[in-house]
Amino acid sequence: MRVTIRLFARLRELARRDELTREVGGAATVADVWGALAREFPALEPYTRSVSAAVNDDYSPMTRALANGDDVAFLPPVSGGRR
Amino acid sequence: MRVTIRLFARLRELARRDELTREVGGAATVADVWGALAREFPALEPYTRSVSAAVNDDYSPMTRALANGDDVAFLPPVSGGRR
Amino acid sequence: MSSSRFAVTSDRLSLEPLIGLVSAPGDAAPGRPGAVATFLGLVRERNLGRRVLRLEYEAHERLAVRAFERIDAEVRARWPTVRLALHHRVGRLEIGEASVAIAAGSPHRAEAFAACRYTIERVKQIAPIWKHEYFEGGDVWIEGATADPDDEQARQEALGRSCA
Amino acid sequence: MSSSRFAVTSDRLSLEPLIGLVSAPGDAAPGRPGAVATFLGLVRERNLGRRVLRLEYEAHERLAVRAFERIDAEVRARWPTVRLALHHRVGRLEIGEASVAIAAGSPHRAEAFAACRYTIERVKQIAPIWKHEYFEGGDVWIEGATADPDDEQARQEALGRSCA
Repeated sequence: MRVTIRLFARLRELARRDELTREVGGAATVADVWGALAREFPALEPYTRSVSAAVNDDYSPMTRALANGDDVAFLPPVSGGRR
Repeated sequence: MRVTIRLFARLRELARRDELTREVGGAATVADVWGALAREFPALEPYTRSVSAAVNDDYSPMTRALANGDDVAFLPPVSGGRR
Repeated sequence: MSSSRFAVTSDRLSLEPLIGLVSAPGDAAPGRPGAVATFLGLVRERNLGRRVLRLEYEAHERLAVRAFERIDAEVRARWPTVRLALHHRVGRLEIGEASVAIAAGSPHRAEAFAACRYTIERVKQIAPIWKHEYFEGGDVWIEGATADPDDEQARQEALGRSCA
Repeated sequence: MSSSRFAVTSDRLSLEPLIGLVSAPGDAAPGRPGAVATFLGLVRERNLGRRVLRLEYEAHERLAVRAFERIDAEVRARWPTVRLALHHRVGRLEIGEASVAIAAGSPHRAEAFAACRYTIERVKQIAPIWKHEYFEGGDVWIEGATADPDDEQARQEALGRSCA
Protein backbone atom coordinates (compact mmCIF):
# COMPACT_ATOMS: atom_id res chain seq x y z
CA MET A 1 0.00 0.00 0.00
CA ARG A 2 1.02 3.62 -0.43
CA VAL A 3 1.16 6.41 2.13
CA THR A 4 1.85 10.11 1.79
CA ILE A 5 4.50 11.40 4.18
CA ARG A 6 4.65 15.06 5.14
CA LEU A 7 7.57 16.69 6.93
CA PHE A 8 7.61 19.96 8.84
CA ALA A 9 10.07 22.57 10.03
CA ARG A 10 13.55 21.16 10.69
CA LEU A 11 12.56 17.67 9.52
CA ARG A 12 11.53 19.20 6.20
CA GLU A 13 14.85 21.02 5.96
CA LEU A 14 16.93 17.96 6.88
CA ALA A 15 15.18 15.77 4.30
CA ARG A 16 15.01 18.64 1.81
CA ARG A 17 11.39 17.89 0.96
CA ASP A 18 8.01 18.52 2.51
CA GLU A 19 6.07 15.67 0.99
CA LEU A 20 6.84 12.24 -0.42
CA THR A 21 4.95 9.06 -1.24
CA ARG A 22 6.24 5.62 -0.26
CA GLU A 23 5.18 2.01 -0.68
CA VAL A 24 4.90 0.26 2.71
CA GLY A 25 3.96 -3.25 3.88
CA GLY A 26 0.32 -4.09 4.56
CA ALA A 27 0.75 -4.16 8.37
CA ALA A 28 2.98 -1.10 8.58
CA THR A 29 2.67 1.20 11.61
CA VAL A 30 3.60 4.86 11.87
CA ALA A 31 6.83 3.76 13.59
CA ASP A 32 7.66 1.51 10.64
CA VAL A 33 7.25 4.40 8.22
CA TRP A 34 9.44 6.60 10.38
CA GLY A 35 12.10 3.85 10.59
CA ALA A 36 12.23 3.52 6.82
CA LEU A 37 12.36 7.28 6.44
CA ALA A 38 15.24 7.60 8.92
CA ARG A 39 17.16 4.96 6.98
CA GLU A 40 16.53 6.83 3.74
CA PHE A 41 17.45 10.20 5.35
CA PRO A 42 19.98 9.48 8.13
CA ALA A 43 19.91 13.14 9.18
CA LEU A 44 16.42 12.45 10.61
CA GLU A 45 17.64 9.64 12.88
CA PRO A 46 18.37 11.88 15.93
CA TYR A 47 14.64 12.80 16.01
CA THR A 48 13.54 9.20 16.60
CA ARG A 49 13.08 9.83 20.34
CA SER A 50 11.34 13.19 20.06
CA VAL A 51 9.24 13.07 16.88
CA SER A 52 5.42 13.18 17.01
CA ALA A 53 3.09 11.95 14.30
CA ALA A 54 -0.29 12.83 12.88
CA VAL A 55 -2.34 10.63 10.58
CA ASN A 56 -4.96 12.29 8.39
CA ASP A 57 -4.69 15.51 10.40
CA ASP A 58 -5.10 13.96 13.83
CA TYR A 59 -2.37 13.27 16.34
CA SER A 60 -1.53 9.58 16.32
CA PRO A 61 0.54 7.20 18.44
CA MET A 62 3.54 5.67 16.68
CA THR A 63 1.96 2.23 17.11
CA ARG A 64 -1.00 2.99 14.86
CA ALA A 65 -1.45 0.61 11.91
CA LEU A 66 -1.80 2.47 8.63
CA ALA A 67 -4.26 2.05 5.78
CA ASN A 68 -3.69 2.54 2.11
CA GLY A 69 -3.71 6.22 1.16
CA ASP A 70 -3.11 7.53 4.70
CA ASP A 71 -1.47 10.91 5.12
CA VAL A 72 1.31 10.62 7.74
CA ALA A 73 2.86 13.81 9.10
CA PHE A 74 6.03 13.82 11.18
CA LEU A 75 6.44 16.70 13.61
CA PRO A 76 9.60 17.81 15.39
CA PRO A 77 9.26 18.99 19.03
CA VAL A 78 7.22 22.16 19.39
CA SER A 79 8.64 25.32 20.90
CA GLY A 80 6.77 24.71 24.19
CA GLY A 81 8.33 27.60 26.05
CA ARG A 82 8.31 26.90 29.75
CA ARG A 83 7.60 30.49 30.80
CA MET B 1 -11.73 78.24 58.47
CA ARG B 2 -13.61 77.08 55.40
CA VAL B 3 -13.52 73.74 53.62
CA THR B 4 -15.10 72.55 50.41
CA ILE B 5 -17.05 69.31 50.75
CA ARG B 6 -17.68 67.07 47.76
CA LEU B 7 -20.14 64.19 47.73
CA PHE B 8 -20.29 61.28 45.30
CA ALA B 9 -22.74 58.68 44.08
CA ARG B 10 -25.39 57.77 46.65
CA LEU B 11 -24.07 60.32 49.18
CA ARG B 12 -24.58 63.00 46.54
CA GLU B 13 -28.11 61.80 45.90
CA LEU B 14 -29.03 61.57 49.59
CA ALA B 15 -27.79 65.10 50.30
CA ARG B 16 -29.11 66.34 46.95
CA ARG B 17 -25.88 68.22 46.23
CA ASP B 18 -22.41 67.40 44.97
CA GLU B 19 -20.49 70.27 46.51
CA LEU B 20 -20.90 72.60 49.47
CA THR B 21 -18.72 74.94 51.52
CA ARG B 22 -18.80 74.97 55.30
CA GLU B 23 -17.16 76.88 58.11
CA VAL B 24 -15.37 74.52 60.56
CA GLY B 25 -13.33 74.93 63.77
CA GLY B 26 -9.57 75.51 63.51
CA ALA B 27 -8.68 72.00 64.76
CA ALA B 28 -11.35 70.16 62.79
CA THR B 29 -10.59 66.69 61.45
CA VAL B 30 -12.17 64.92 58.49
CA ALA B 31 -14.31 62.99 61.01
CA ASP B 32 -15.54 66.28 62.52
CA VAL B 33 -16.62 67.50 59.09
CA TRP B 34 -18.43 64.23 58.40
CA GLY B 35 -20.16 64.41 61.82
CA ALA B 36 -21.44 67.92 61.15
CA LEU B 37 -22.54 66.88 57.66
CA ALA B 38 -24.44 63.83 58.97
CA ARG B 39 -26.23 66.10 61.47
CA GLU B 40 -27.17 68.50 58.67
CA PHE B 41 -28.24 65.63 56.37
CA PRO B 42 -29.47 62.78 58.61
CA ALA B 43 -29.89 60.51 55.56
CA LEU B 44 -26.07 60.29 55.44
CA GLU B 45 -25.80 58.97 59.01
CA PRO B 46 -25.97 55.24 58.04
CA TYR B 47 -22.74 55.72 56.04
CA THR B 48 -20.71 56.72 59.10
CA ARG B 49 -19.19 53.23 59.40
CA SER B 50 -18.45 52.68 55.71
CA VAL B 51 -17.55 56.10 54.27
CA SER B 52 -14.04 56.85 52.97
CA ALA B 53 -12.52 60.29 52.58
CA ALA B 54 -10.10 62.06 50.31
CA VAL B 55 -8.47 65.40 50.99
CA ASN B 56 -7.17 67.40 48.03
CA ASP B 57 -7.49 64.35 45.75
CA ASP B 58 -5.63 61.91 47.97
CA TYR B 59 -7.15 59.25 50.16
CA SER B 60 -7.08 60.41 53.78
CA PRO B 61 -7.72 58.86 57.19
CA MET B 62 -10.71 60.29 59.06
CA THR B 63 -8.35 61.51 61.80
CA ARG B 64 -6.55 63.98 59.52
CA ALA B 65 -6.58 67.60 60.72
CA LEU B 66 -7.78 69.97 58.03
CA ALA B 67 -6.36 73.26 56.81
CA ASN B 68 -8.20 76.30 55.54
CA GLY B 69 -9.32 75.81 51.94
CA ASP B 70 -9.02 72.03 51.94
CA ASP B 71 -11.15 70.03 49.53
CA VAL B 72 -12.76 67.12 51.41
CA ALA B 73 -14.44 64.36 49.40
CA PHE B 74 -16.68 61.74 50.98
CA LEU B 75 -16.90 58.41 49.19
CA PRO B 76 -19.45 55.65 49.69
CA PRO B 77 -18.21 52.04 49.51
CA VAL B 78 -16.94 51.05 46.08
CA SER B 79 -18.47 48.23 44.10
CA GLY B 80 -15.55 45.91 44.95
CA GLY B 81 -17.01 42.82 43.31
CA ARG B 82 -15.64 39.72 44.97
CA ARG B 83 -15.47 37.66 41.78
CA MET C 1 -9.62 58.01 23.84
CA SER C 2 -6.94 59.22 26.19
CA SER C 3 -3.32 58.69 25.24
CA SER C 4 -2.31 58.46 28.91
CA ARG C 5 -1.63 55.11 30.48
CA PHE C 6 -4.09 55.92 33.28
CA ALA C 7 -7.35 57.63 32.53
CA VAL C 8 -11.02 58.05 33.40
CA THR C 9 -13.05 58.85 30.32
CA SER C 10 -16.60 59.03 29.01
CA ASP C 11 -15.40 57.83 25.59
CA ARG C 12 -15.87 54.22 24.52
CA LEU C 13 -12.93 52.09 25.60
CA SER C 14 -10.68 50.27 23.18
CA LEU C 15 -7.81 47.91 23.98
CA GLU C 16 -5.64 48.71 20.96
CA PRO C 17 -4.26 52.02 22.28
CA LEU C 18 -3.59 50.46 25.68
CA ILE C 19 -1.69 47.61 24.06
CA GLY C 20 0.31 50.20 22.14
CA LEU C 21 1.09 52.06 25.37
CA VAL C 22 2.50 48.95 27.07
CA SER C 23 4.44 47.63 24.10
CA ALA C 24 6.12 50.79 22.83
CA PRO C 25 9.87 50.41 22.51
CA GLY C 26 12.39 52.64 24.15
CA ASP C 27 10.67 53.38 27.42
CA ALA C 28 11.78 52.58 30.96
CA ALA C 29 10.86 48.88 30.82
CA PRO C 30 13.67 46.58 29.68
CA GLY C 31 12.95 46.28 25.99
CA ARG C 32 9.76 45.34 24.20
CA PRO C 33 7.40 42.91 25.87
CA GLY C 34 7.00 39.35 24.63
CA ALA C 35 3.63 39.03 26.33
CA VAL C 36 0.63 41.28 26.79
CA ALA C 37 -2.26 40.20 29.00
CA THR C 38 -5.40 42.30 28.92
CA PHE C 39 -8.73 42.49 30.69
CA LEU C 40 -12.05 43.98 29.65
CA GLY C 41 -14.99 44.33 32.02
CA LEU C 42 -18.26 44.38 30.09
CA VAL C 43 -21.77 45.41 31.13
CA ARG C 44 -23.81 42.24 31.63
CA GLU C 45 -27.48 42.08 30.79
CA ARG C 46 -28.29 40.16 33.98
CA ASN C 47 -27.16 40.83 37.54
CA LEU C 48 -28.46 39.09 40.66
CA GLY C 49 -31.42 37.79 38.67
CA ARG C 50 -32.39 41.27 37.43
CA ARG C 51 -32.56 42.27 33.80
CA VAL C 52 -30.20 45.24 33.49
CA LEU C 53 -31.19 48.08 31.16
CA ARG C 54 -28.04 50.20 31.46
CA LEU C 55 -25.41 51.35 33.93
CA GLU C 56 -24.17 54.76 34.93
CA TYR C 57 -20.67 55.02 36.34
CA GLU C 58 -19.60 57.97 38.44
CA ALA C 59 -16.03 58.66 39.57
CA HIS C 60 -13.98 61.02 41.66
CA GLU C 61 -11.88 61.42 38.56
CA ARG C 62 -8.64 62.92 39.84
CA LEU C 63 -8.57 60.59 42.84
CA ALA C 64 -9.30 57.65 40.53
CA VAL C 65 -6.32 58.45 38.31
CA ARG C 66 -4.19 58.70 41.44
CA ALA C 67 -5.52 55.35 42.62
CA PHE C 68 -4.55 53.87 39.23
CA GLU C 69 -1.06 55.32 39.59
CA ARG C 70 -0.86 53.83 43.06
CA ILE C 71 -1.81 50.42 41.69
CA ASP C 72 0.86 50.90 39.00
CA ALA C 73 3.46 51.55 41.71
CA GLU C 74 2.34 48.40 43.56
CA VAL C 75 2.63 46.41 40.33
CA ARG C 76 6.12 47.74 39.56
CA ALA C 77 7.27 46.97 43.10
CA ARG C 78 6.14 43.36 42.70
CA TRP C 79 6.81 42.82 38.96
CA PRO C 80 9.50 45.31 37.89
CA THR C 81 9.38 44.32 34.21
CA VAL C 82 5.64 44.95 33.81
CA ARG C 83 4.30 48.00 32.04
CA LEU C 84 0.66 48.76 32.78
CA ALA C 85 -2.15 50.79 31.22
CA LEU C 86 -5.65 51.18 32.64
CA HIS C 87 -8.66 53.14 31.42
CA HIS C 88 -12.02 53.29 33.19
CA ARG C 89 -15.16 54.60 31.61
CA VAL C 90 -17.75 56.81 33.30
CA GLY C 91 -21.21 58.00 32.31
CA ARG C 92 -23.94 55.96 30.69
CA LEU C 93 -23.02 52.47 29.44
CA GLU C 94 -25.20 50.11 27.45
CA ILE C 95 -25.21 46.30 27.68
CA GLY C 96 -22.04 44.79 26.23
CA GLU C 97 -19.97 47.97 26.49
CA ALA C 98 -16.66 47.97 28.34
CA SER C 99 -16.42 49.72 31.69
CA VAL C 100 -12.75 49.01 32.29
CA ALA C 101 -9.80 48.07 30.07
CA ILE C 102 -6.41 46.94 31.35
CA ALA C 103 -3.23 45.95 29.49
CA ALA C 104 -0.08 44.56 31.12
CA GLY C 105 3.03 44.00 29.01
CA SER C 106 6.08 42.06 30.17
CA PRO C 107 8.99 40.08 28.72
CA HIS C 108 7.33 36.85 29.89
CA ARG C 109 3.70 35.84 30.23
CA ALA C 110 3.60 34.79 33.90
CA GLU C 111 4.19 38.36 35.07
CA ALA C 112 1.82 39.87 32.50
CA PHE C 113 -1.07 37.63 33.59
CA ALA C 114 -0.39 38.11 37.31
CA ALA C 115 -0.12 41.90 37.04
CA CYS C 116 -3.27 42.16 34.93
CA ARG C 117 -5.33 40.12 37.39
CA TYR C 118 -3.89 41.96 40.39
CA THR C 119 -4.77 45.26 38.77
CA ILE C 120 -8.45 44.50 38.22
CA GLU C 121 -8.73 43.20 41.80
CA ARG C 122 -7.19 46.40 43.15
CA VAL C 123 -9.35 48.59 40.91
CA LYS C 124 -12.44 46.95 42.39
CA GLN C 125 -11.05 47.49 45.89
CA ILE C 126 -9.79 51.06 45.82
CA ALA C 127 -10.85 52.99 42.71
CA PRO C 128 -13.37 55.69 43.72
CA ILE C 129 -15.83 54.71 41.02
CA TRP C 130 -19.48 53.85 41.57
CA LYS C 131 -21.95 51.88 39.51
CA HIS C 132 -25.60 52.87 39.32
CA GLU C 133 -27.60 49.99 37.91
CA TYR C 134 -30.87 50.67 36.11
CA PHE C 135 -32.79 47.42 35.88
CA GLU C 136 -36.29 46.39 34.87
CA GLY C 137 -38.37 47.71 37.74
CA GLY C 138 -35.96 50.02 39.50
CA ASP C 139 -32.43 51.23 40.06
CA VAL C 140 -29.75 50.73 42.70
CA TRP C 141 -26.25 51.92 43.54
CA ILE C 142 -23.92 48.92 43.75
CA GLU C 143 -21.92 49.30 46.95
CA GLY C 144 -19.49 46.72 48.28
CA ALA C 145 -16.64 47.41 50.67
CA THR C 146 -15.15 50.58 52.10
CA ALA C 147 -12.34 51.84 49.86
CA ASP C 148 -9.10 51.78 51.84
CA PRO C 149 -5.84 51.67 49.87
CA ASP C 150 -3.88 50.95 53.06
CA ASP C 151 -5.88 47.83 53.92
CA GLU C 152 -3.06 45.28 53.73
CA GLN C 153 -5.41 42.30 54.05
CA ALA C 154 -7.32 43.39 50.95
CA ARG C 155 -4.04 43.84 49.08
CA GLN C 156 -2.91 40.34 50.03
CA GLU C 157 -6.25 39.01 48.82
CA ALA C 158 -5.69 40.69 45.45
CA LEU C 159 -2.18 39.21 45.33
CA GLY C 160 -3.55 35.76 46.13
CA ARG C 161 -6.03 35.96 43.27
CA SER C 162 -3.29 37.05 40.87
CA CYS C 163 -1.70 33.62 41.36
CA ALA C 164 1.67 35.34 41.78
CA MET D 1 -8.37 38.11 9.40
CA SER D 2 -10.34 34.92 9.82
CA SER D 3 -13.84 35.14 11.24
CA SER D 4 -13.52 31.66 12.79
CA ARG D 5 -12.83 31.29 16.48
CA PHE D 6 -9.85 29.04 15.71
CA ALA D 7 -7.50 29.87 12.88
CA VAL D 8 -3.96 29.77 11.54
CA THR D 9 -3.30 32.74 9.30
CA SER D 10 -0.53 34.66 7.61
CA ASP D 11 -2.45 37.91 8.16
CA ARG D 12 -1.53 40.29 10.97
CA LEU D 13 -3.38 39.40 14.15
CA SER D 14 -5.79 41.73 15.86
CA LEU D 15 -7.60 41.21 19.16
CA GLU D 16 -10.77 43.12 18.33
CA PRO D 17 -12.38 40.42 16.14
CA LEU D 18 -11.51 37.75 18.71
CA ILE D 19 -13.13 39.80 21.46
CA GLY D 20 -16.19 40.14 19.25
CA LEU D 21 -16.28 36.37 18.72
CA VAL D 22 -16.29 35.63 22.45
CA SER D 23 -18.73 38.33 23.48
CA ALA D 24 -21.42 37.95 20.82
CA PRO D 25 -24.88 37.49 22.31
CA GLY D 26 -27.20 34.64 21.53
CA ASP D 27 -24.72 31.81 21.22
CA ALA D 28 -24.38 28.65 23.28
CA ALA D 29 -22.71 30.28 26.28
CA PRO D 30 -25.12 31.50 28.96
CA GLY D 31 -25.59 35.12 27.97
CA ARG D 32 -23.04 37.81 27.29
CA PRO D 33 -19.76 37.74 29.18
CA GLY D 34 -18.98 40.22 31.93
CA ALA D 35 -15.26 39.60 31.57
CA VAL D 36 -12.88 39.07 28.69
CA ALA D 37 -9.25 38.13 29.33
CA THR D 38 -6.89 38.18 26.38
CA PHE D 39 -3.32 37.28 25.61
CA LEU D 40 -0.97 38.45 22.88
CA GLY D 41 2.42 36.87 22.25
CA LEU D 42 4.78 39.35 20.59
CA VAL D 43 8.08 38.84 18.81
CA ARG D 44 10.86 39.99 21.13
CA GLU D 45 13.99 41.66 19.84
CA ARG D 46 16.22 39.64 22.17
CA ASN D 47 16.19 35.91 22.92
CA LEU D 48 18.81 34.02 24.92
CA GLY D 49 21.18 36.96 24.56
CA ARG D 50 20.84 37.05 20.77
CA ARG D 51 19.59 40.04 18.79
CA VAL D 52 16.64 38.69 16.83
CA LEU D 53 16.12 40.00 13.30
CA ARG D 54 12.83 38.24 12.47
CA LEU D 55 10.95 34.99 13.01
CA GLU D 56 9.35 32.58 10.61
CA TYR D 57 6.54 30.40 11.88
CA GLU D 58 5.54 27.21 10.15
CA ALA D 59 2.48 25.11 11.03
CA HIS D 60 0.72 21.90 10.16
CA GLU D 61 -2.30 24.09 9.63
CA ARG D 62 -5.21 21.64 9.69
CA LEU D 63 -3.75 19.75 12.64
CA ALA D 64 -3.13 23.06 14.42
CA VAL D 65 -6.76 24.10 14.06
CA ARG D 66 -7.76 20.68 15.41
CA ALA D 67 -5.37 21.14 18.32
CA PHE D 68 -7.01 24.50 19.05
CA GLU D 69 -10.44 22.85 18.98
CA ARG D 70 -9.15 20.19 21.34
CA ILE D 71 -7.92 22.89 23.74
CA ASP D 72 -11.34 24.52 23.45
CA ALA D 73 -13.00 21.24 24.46
CA GLU D 74 -10.63 20.95 27.44
CA VAL D 75 -11.49 24.52 28.44
CA ARG D 76 -15.24 23.93 28.18
CA ALA D 77 -14.96 20.75 30.23
CA ARG D 78 -13.22 22.66 33.00
CA TRP D 79 -14.92 26.07 32.69
CA PRO D 80 -18.30 25.52 31.01
CA THR D 81 -19.16 29.22 30.86
CA VAL D 82 -16.02 30.23 28.97
CA ARG D 83 -16.09 31.05 25.27
CA LEU D 84 -12.69 30.96 23.60
CA ALA D 85 -11.10 32.29 20.41
CA LEU D 86 -7.53 31.69 19.29
CA HIS D 87 -5.63 32.77 16.19
CA HIS D 88 -2.01 31.91 15.44
CA ARG D 89 0.04 33.57 12.79
CA VAL D 90 2.45 31.84 10.40
CA GLY D 91 5.00 33.12 7.93
CA ARG D 92 7.47 35.93 8.43
CA LEU D 93 7.05 38.10 11.55
CA GLU D 94 8.93 41.26 12.41
CA ILE D 95 9.94 42.43 15.92
CA GLY D 96 6.90 43.55 17.92
CA GLU D 97 4.34 41.71 15.80
CA ALA D 98 1.90 39.27 17.40
CA SER D 99 2.38 35.55 16.81
CA VAL D 100 -0.64 34.42 18.84
CA ALA D 101 -3.84 36.08 20.04
CA ILE D 102 -6.27 34.54 22.52
CA ALA D 103 -9.55 35.84 23.95
CA ALA D 104 -11.58 34.14 26.69
CA GLY D 105 -14.99 35.52 27.64
CA SER D 106 -16.95 34.47 30.70
CA PRO D 107 -19.63 35.80 33.03
CA HIS D 108 -16.97 36.29 35.74
CA ARG D 109 -13.30 37.19 35.56
CA ALA D 110 -11.76 34.28 37.48
CA GLU D 111 -12.75 31.80 34.78
CA ALA D 112 -11.78 34.12 31.94
CA PHE D 113 -8.25 34.62 33.31
CA ALA D 114 -7.75 30.93 34.11
CA ALA D 115 -8.98 29.75 30.71
CA CYS D 116 -6.86 32.29 28.86
CA ARG D 117 -3.70 31.28 30.71
CA TYR D 118 -4.46 27.58 30.35
CA THR D 119 -4.95 28.06 26.61
CA ILE D 120 -1.58 29.67 25.94
CA GLU D 121 0.16 26.98 28.01
CA ARG D 122 -1.57 24.26 26.00
CA VAL D 123 -0.82 25.99 22.69
CA LYS D 124 2.86 25.94 23.55
CA GLN D 125 2.60 22.27 24.50
CA ILE D 126 0.59 20.76 21.68
CA ALA D 127 0.08 23.12 18.72
CA PRO D 128 2.08 21.82 15.73
CA ILE D 129 3.69 25.19 15.07
CA TRP D 130 7.43 25.83 14.80
CA LYS D 131 9.47 28.96 15.19
CA HIS D 132 12.51 29.61 13.04
CA GLU D 133 14.56 32.37 14.59
CA TYR D 134 16.81 34.53 12.41
CA PHE D 135 19.26 36.33 14.65
CA GLU D 136 22.37 38.42 14.16
CA GLY D 137 24.90 35.84 13.05
CA GLY D 138 22.72 32.85 12.26
CA ASP D 139 19.39 31.10 12.48
CA VAL D 140 17.91 28.28 14.53
CA TRP D 141 14.72 26.28 14.85
CA ILE D 142 13.36 26.63 18.37
CA GLU D 143 12.47 23.14 19.58
CA GLY D 144 11.28 22.30 23.06
CA ALA D 145 9.30 19.24 24.04
CA THR D 146 7.63 16.47 22.05
CA ALA D 147 4.05 17.41 21.23
CA ASP D 148 1.73 14.90 22.89
CA PRO D 149 -1.86 15.97 23.52
CA ASP D 150 -2.45 12.90 25.70
CA ASP D 151 0.41 13.69 28.09
CA GLU D 152 -1.63 14.14 31.26
CA GLN D 153 1.32 15.44 33.27
CA ALA D 154 1.80 18.30 30.81
CA ARG D 155 -1.93 19.08 30.98
CA GLN D 156 -1.81 19.21 34.77
CA GLU D 157 1.16 21.55 34.54
CA ALA D 158 -0.86 23.87 32.29
CA LEU D 159 -3.75 23.70 34.74
CA GLY D 160 -1.42 24.54 37.62
CA ARG D 161 -0.15 27.64 35.84
CA SER D 162 -3.68 28.77 35.09
CA CYS D 163 -4.18 29.19 38.84
CA ALA D 164 -7.53 27.39 38.54
